[in-house]
Amino acid sequence: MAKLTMVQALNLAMRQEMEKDEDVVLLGEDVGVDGGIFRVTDGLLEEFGETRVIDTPLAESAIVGSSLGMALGGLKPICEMQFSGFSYLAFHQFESHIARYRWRSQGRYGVPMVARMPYGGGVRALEHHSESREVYYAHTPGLKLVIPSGPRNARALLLSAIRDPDPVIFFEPKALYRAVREEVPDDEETLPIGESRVAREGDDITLVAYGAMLARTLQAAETLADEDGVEAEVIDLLTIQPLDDSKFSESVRKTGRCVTVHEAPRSFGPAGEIAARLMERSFLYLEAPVERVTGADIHIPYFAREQAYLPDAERIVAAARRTLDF
Amino acid sequence: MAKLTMVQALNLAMRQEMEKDEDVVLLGEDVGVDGGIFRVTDGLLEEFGETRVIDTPLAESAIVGSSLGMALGGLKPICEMQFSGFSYLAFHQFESHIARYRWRSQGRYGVPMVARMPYGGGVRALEHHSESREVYYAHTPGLKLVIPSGPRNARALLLSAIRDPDPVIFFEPKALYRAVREEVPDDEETLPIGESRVAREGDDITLVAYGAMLARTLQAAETLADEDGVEAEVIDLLTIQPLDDSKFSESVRKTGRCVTVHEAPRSFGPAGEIAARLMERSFLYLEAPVERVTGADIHIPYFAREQAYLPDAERIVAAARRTLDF
Amino acid sequence: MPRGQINVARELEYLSVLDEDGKLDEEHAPEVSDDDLKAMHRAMLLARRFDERMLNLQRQGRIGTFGPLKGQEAAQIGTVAAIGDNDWLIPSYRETAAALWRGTPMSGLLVYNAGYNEGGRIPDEQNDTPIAIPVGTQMLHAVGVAYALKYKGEDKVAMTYFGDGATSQGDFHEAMNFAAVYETPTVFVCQNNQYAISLPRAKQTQSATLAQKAVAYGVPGIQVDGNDLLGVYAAATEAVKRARDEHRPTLIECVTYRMEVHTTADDPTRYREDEEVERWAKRDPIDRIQRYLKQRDVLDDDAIEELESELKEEIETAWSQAQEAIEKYGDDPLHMFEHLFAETPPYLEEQREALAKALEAGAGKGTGQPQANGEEADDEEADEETDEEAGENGDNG
Amino acid sequence: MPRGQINVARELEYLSVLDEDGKLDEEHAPEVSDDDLKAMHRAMLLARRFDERMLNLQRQGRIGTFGPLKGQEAAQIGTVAAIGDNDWLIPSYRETAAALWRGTPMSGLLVYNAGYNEGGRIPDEQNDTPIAIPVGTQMLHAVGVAYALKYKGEDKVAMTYFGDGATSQGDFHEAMNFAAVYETPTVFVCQNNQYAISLPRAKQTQSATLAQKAVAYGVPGIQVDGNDLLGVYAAATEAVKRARDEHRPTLIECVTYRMEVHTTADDPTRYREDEEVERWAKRDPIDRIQRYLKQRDVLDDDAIEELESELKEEIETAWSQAQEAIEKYGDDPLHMFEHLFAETPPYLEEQREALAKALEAGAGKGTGQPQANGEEADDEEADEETDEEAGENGDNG
Ligand SMILES: Cc1ncc(C[n+]2csc(CCOP(=O)(O)OP(=O)(O)O)c2C)c(N)n1
Ligand SMILES: Cc1ncc(C[n+]2csc(CCOP(=O)(O)OP(=O)(O)O)c2C)c(N)n1
Ligand SMILES: [Mg+2]
Ligand SMILES: [Mg+2]
Repeated sequence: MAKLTMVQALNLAMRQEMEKDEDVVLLGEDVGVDGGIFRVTDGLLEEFGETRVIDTPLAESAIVGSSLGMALGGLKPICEMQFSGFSYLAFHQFESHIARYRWRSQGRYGVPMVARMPYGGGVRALEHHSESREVYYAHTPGLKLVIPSGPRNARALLLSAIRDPDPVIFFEPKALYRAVREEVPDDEETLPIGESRVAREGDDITLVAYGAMLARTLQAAETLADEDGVEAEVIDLLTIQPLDDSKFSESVRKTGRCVTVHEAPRSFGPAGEIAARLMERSFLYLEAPVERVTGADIHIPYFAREQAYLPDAERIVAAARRTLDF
Repeated sequence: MAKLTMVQALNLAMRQEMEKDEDVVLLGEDVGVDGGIFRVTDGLLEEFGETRVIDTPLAESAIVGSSLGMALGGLKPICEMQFSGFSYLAFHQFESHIARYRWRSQGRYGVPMVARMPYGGGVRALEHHSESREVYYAHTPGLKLVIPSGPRNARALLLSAIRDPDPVIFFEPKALYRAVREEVPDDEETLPIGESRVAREGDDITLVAYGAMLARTLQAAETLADEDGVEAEVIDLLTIQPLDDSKFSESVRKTGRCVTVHEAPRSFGPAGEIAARLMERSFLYLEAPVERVTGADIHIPYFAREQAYLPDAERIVAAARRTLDF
Repeated sequence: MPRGQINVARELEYLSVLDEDGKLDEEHAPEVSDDDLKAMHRAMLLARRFDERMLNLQRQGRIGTFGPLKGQEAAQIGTVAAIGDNDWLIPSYRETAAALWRGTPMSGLLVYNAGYNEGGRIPDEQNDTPIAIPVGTQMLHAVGVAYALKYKGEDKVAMTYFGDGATSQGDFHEAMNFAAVYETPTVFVCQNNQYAISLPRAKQTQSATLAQKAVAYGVPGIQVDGNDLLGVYAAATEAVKRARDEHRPTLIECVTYRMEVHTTADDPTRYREDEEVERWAKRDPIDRIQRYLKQRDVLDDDAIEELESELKEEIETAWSQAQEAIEKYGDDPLHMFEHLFAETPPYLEEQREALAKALEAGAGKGTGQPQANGEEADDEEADEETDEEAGENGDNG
Repeated sequence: MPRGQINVARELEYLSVLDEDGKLDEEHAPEVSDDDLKAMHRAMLLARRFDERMLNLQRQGRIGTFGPLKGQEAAQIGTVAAIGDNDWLIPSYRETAAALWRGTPMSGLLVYNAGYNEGGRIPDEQNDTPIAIPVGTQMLHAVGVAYALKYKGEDKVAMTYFGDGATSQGDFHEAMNFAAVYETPTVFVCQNNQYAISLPRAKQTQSATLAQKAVAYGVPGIQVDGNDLLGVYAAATEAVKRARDEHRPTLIECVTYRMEVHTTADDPTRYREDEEVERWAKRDPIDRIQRYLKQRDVLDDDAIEELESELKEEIETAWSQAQEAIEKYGDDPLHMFEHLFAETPPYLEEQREALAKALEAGAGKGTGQPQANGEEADDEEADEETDEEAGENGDNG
């Protein structure tokens, strides 16, 4: 048991699984000698050598497309996109092949690969380094999409992703890479993909969040408790696709009110799906419209203004109050 | 005034605008000598020559990326993706450049280009030739996304798209390319991008559809009228982004009930956004949950089974009845 | 020397062994037994006849759009015959001859082309990947496969096919580069059949040959007469050996010709002259190898006749099997939910059940869809109709 | 000849004019006046000093991550000086020297690097495109621009910059091919600075030179000593002339070296030896041209000293202007809604208003975000900290 940052926790998940399973290989830009630009793969080249930790040429489509090939050939590749904003160069490989290979081959070939990529704002980075476009992947049949919210669940989910027989897109909230430390057990630990969790219990309103927005949402819940005497239940999605709608639907059956939070642009964003599911599952319990606290339908501004763009506890609290007052 | 198919109507829009505006050029695979694989650009090479109607090498990213460059250089390119299913090879050009160029250059450069692409099922085609992935574009800030539903509005919307100072993604429902003929005025006609229309009036339930699903939805409305004495109001979105939520919200304020229809996969699909908007705009009027009649969260099967996958009038009627009975 | 030429041609060659006049270049002829030659000839002829039969079934509306291979039999068989049963094949969508050589049953291909996903399954014992339609994107998979083979110390190579048009795609470039950098046992086979749908080779790229694109990656490139089975086989054998022994990739350009339509939705009269097609007909790869085998008394007219009827029977048997399968699969629309994931998750089970109910209640027939060329569109000019048919579902493939 | 070499080297060359020992190759020296050389030298020095100042501002936390250009001044100025004011420049993200040469104000670059979008606006009279960060994707824009220039009969060319890493991207391949096929007036300038972040040139591709990648497209390629201003200028002048007169693209590989960090978030000690950096320091492009100009009495130490203080003042003035601008822009977070479309649509006005209200009420400060290196993460090892800082926002750029 050690107190680890998310970077260290992710590193641990890969290291332990690589020690156990020779078929696990890593590839991506600067993942080897440099240890990854966020140092998530630090030390793995030294431990596993350059046939297992592969510094690739600068070509995202090749990284993703050759990962698929490696999976066909019996390996379990973990590829890294340096930022999710550069994964679009490989988008056709995801949509047209990775998401389809088991289906196209009618079960002959699975694609047990993981594509890791940092996403989201909050680290004062340049253009393309701060986006949240989880919908592109979540809307693509055949892909799973996981977004952890802390070191411990990051490690456990990454381990599950590596072992999953199907392709998993693994979005890492880069704002959380080093923001907190958490006790992470030395022994391996997994979490099921496709299960959300109740991050805070409460009876008055349901707040749904994930990734870097979870901490802000939890903070909002504390404020609501302190200032309004309102107990919010906070759902941490953890997996976006398949979306576990059981916990938030149940919660809303109890609270009757819901606010959803994401950094991604509002229109056609994840909150829309949550609203639709709540309609389908908990319509008669809804006492107020589901409010969305999201990024606007614009590109996240350059870093000087990014905090003004990102949802924060203030905005979540305000939305919760509106919902409660409805 | 002539009775035209959608293919002919689209051709007319381009021909007339090319006659008027020398800056309009076409490019894509097989758009010239072959007249486009669906013949949408038939005869344009002969009329305008090969500097204006450009048969490109086989490279989607290059088609889209060089179109952007042409726009910077003062042209108004209309590029064709042979099928929307191949546009993902250019997805980074759309997301990372086309959607951002005006913003990145802070107004210095606009990108007056149109990317035309056939989408959707129903023509017994091969894999990748029948998908509906409008969300990828609709969720991307900086892009407009238009989907016509008939020859006349296709012509009018394409003309508006060509003249739009910003990039427009133009999804053509290939199932409708030759399915119907409609009177199309000889003189130019435009329709505003961003406005939906009431395709059928009714007071009992609202049905929202677009593209190739519109006809099926209208058929469902007829069945409901004939068999149930229910008058459905049908909204034809025409533009997906920016989504005109005024007409369907108003309609629901009248009817209290709504069914949305699309071919795209269900989860994180357009219907989710419509549900969220209805929550926000017409919550107190909703007498039943908004039902979604959509493609399943799978890839559209090969053509022998595609009609079983696609929403049709039967499924829309059934959903409407459930909603009415709620 | 402050200015001078950079020499890069060392590993860039052209090759032809049995020319169109039947002249054999002994020096460069590959070592290959008569039996093997007979087997290759048979495979070429089977592919040709199967292709013809598919075209005919498509014209009758029994199967859907597909891309015929006529003219490319030597390019395919000459290359695929150079790899072993355990090696990997990563094709695009026109490699019917190669697929049959590898063991893919004709009935499976027919089922696939009749629009049933089940037909896409590759037999378990074959290291082949399914048809890949997005042009130029599958070569990367071959590089990854080859990486895995080398990683696992398996003595196998990966051969991948693509067209002249595919060489313009970015993924081609990335695949060649990765293969060279990783030193993977990959053989890149470009079937330059002179067209990418309507675009002639000359407009696809300004390079004099496609083979020379290998120079960009520091790997060997060879341009071979793709209608010359012996030449193709020689080039492929060398490349496979280089892959196996040295873990070095090779780019082979087979110069050939698509003698048929691009796909059954295509109308080639829009973009090429009959005269050109006739010119290439004289270079027919089957004629060429047949003449040679007859000359060498490996084959005679009787043997060929016998072979023809044998192949015909095989093909008809396959079609019968396919029809049976199609009938069976036709009853199972819900099969569409299979195989997306190793385990079908609960939300998909739910969606399957919902659809099952809807289908039972009469959905799934496209009710409400205006019919193509239906009432409203039937006032078409007669001569337009042909075009429209050609364009009906696009030149997909 | 049934087998032989394909010769492709005709248009593939290398070039060096003023070598690192100061030896001039008269025969290949470009025609360039002393005044022009002085201007180029000045531009190189300005870029160097500005770069140093930016690095220093970044270390003080006054601006954000950026990619220094130190070492690449000759590669940039030698090429950009070969195009005219009306020609187009399509850069990537490291072309500060070229941008300054073109007229981009330093203050704008500082504002951009301080995280304000406003800094990205190119002055109206400059045909330059903004910084493009997705590696290898902007060359396609240059091809399109060049197509438009030719289409409109304008006598202009488009020059585009990219790195050694960028040559591995599919878009590089597609851009080169399109430029060749359309015969556009495009000049492709590859600054091979030996690294793509941590990946050395030798692992980027197996081709002996990057210039030879031109062979794949049938266009001329030239590898030039990128720290030799005269050589670069000669190669660029030829290429620009070829583009202007013949509408033919050229690939220029400038062999140079990134003497600084990849970006300010990078720690090069992880992947390269000091000794290598020192070796390249001896080939410093500014030293080389300065020595030459002194030798020819175009410059002397006094002139250089005067120049240095002039540049320093320019830079400080720019920083003052930038600070004023930053202060102004800092008050206007809602500016983020500007310029997405020609006209801001109603739904965005609505979103802007909603955000305005929220900000007024106190939102927009990241409340609830755990702080990086904050309380919970501060029990870090000291030596880890450095690394973590390096990795803090990634080596973006
Ligand atoms: C990425 C992509 N773009 C477009 C298409 C449509 N298309 C199918 S085949 C083809 C031409 C391919 O030409 P080539 O690579 O020479 O192969 P050939 O068909 O001649 O065998 C095109 C454009 C496609 N399948 N994939
Ligand atoms: C598509 C894409 N992938 C990854 C990155 C992250 N990244 C920024 S610069 C860089 C290396 C670029 O190397 P090179 O092309 O040689 O240019 P240099 O930075 O050396 O000037 C990488 C990987 C990016 N910006 N874009
Ligand atoms: Mg071809
Ligand atoms: Mg570099």
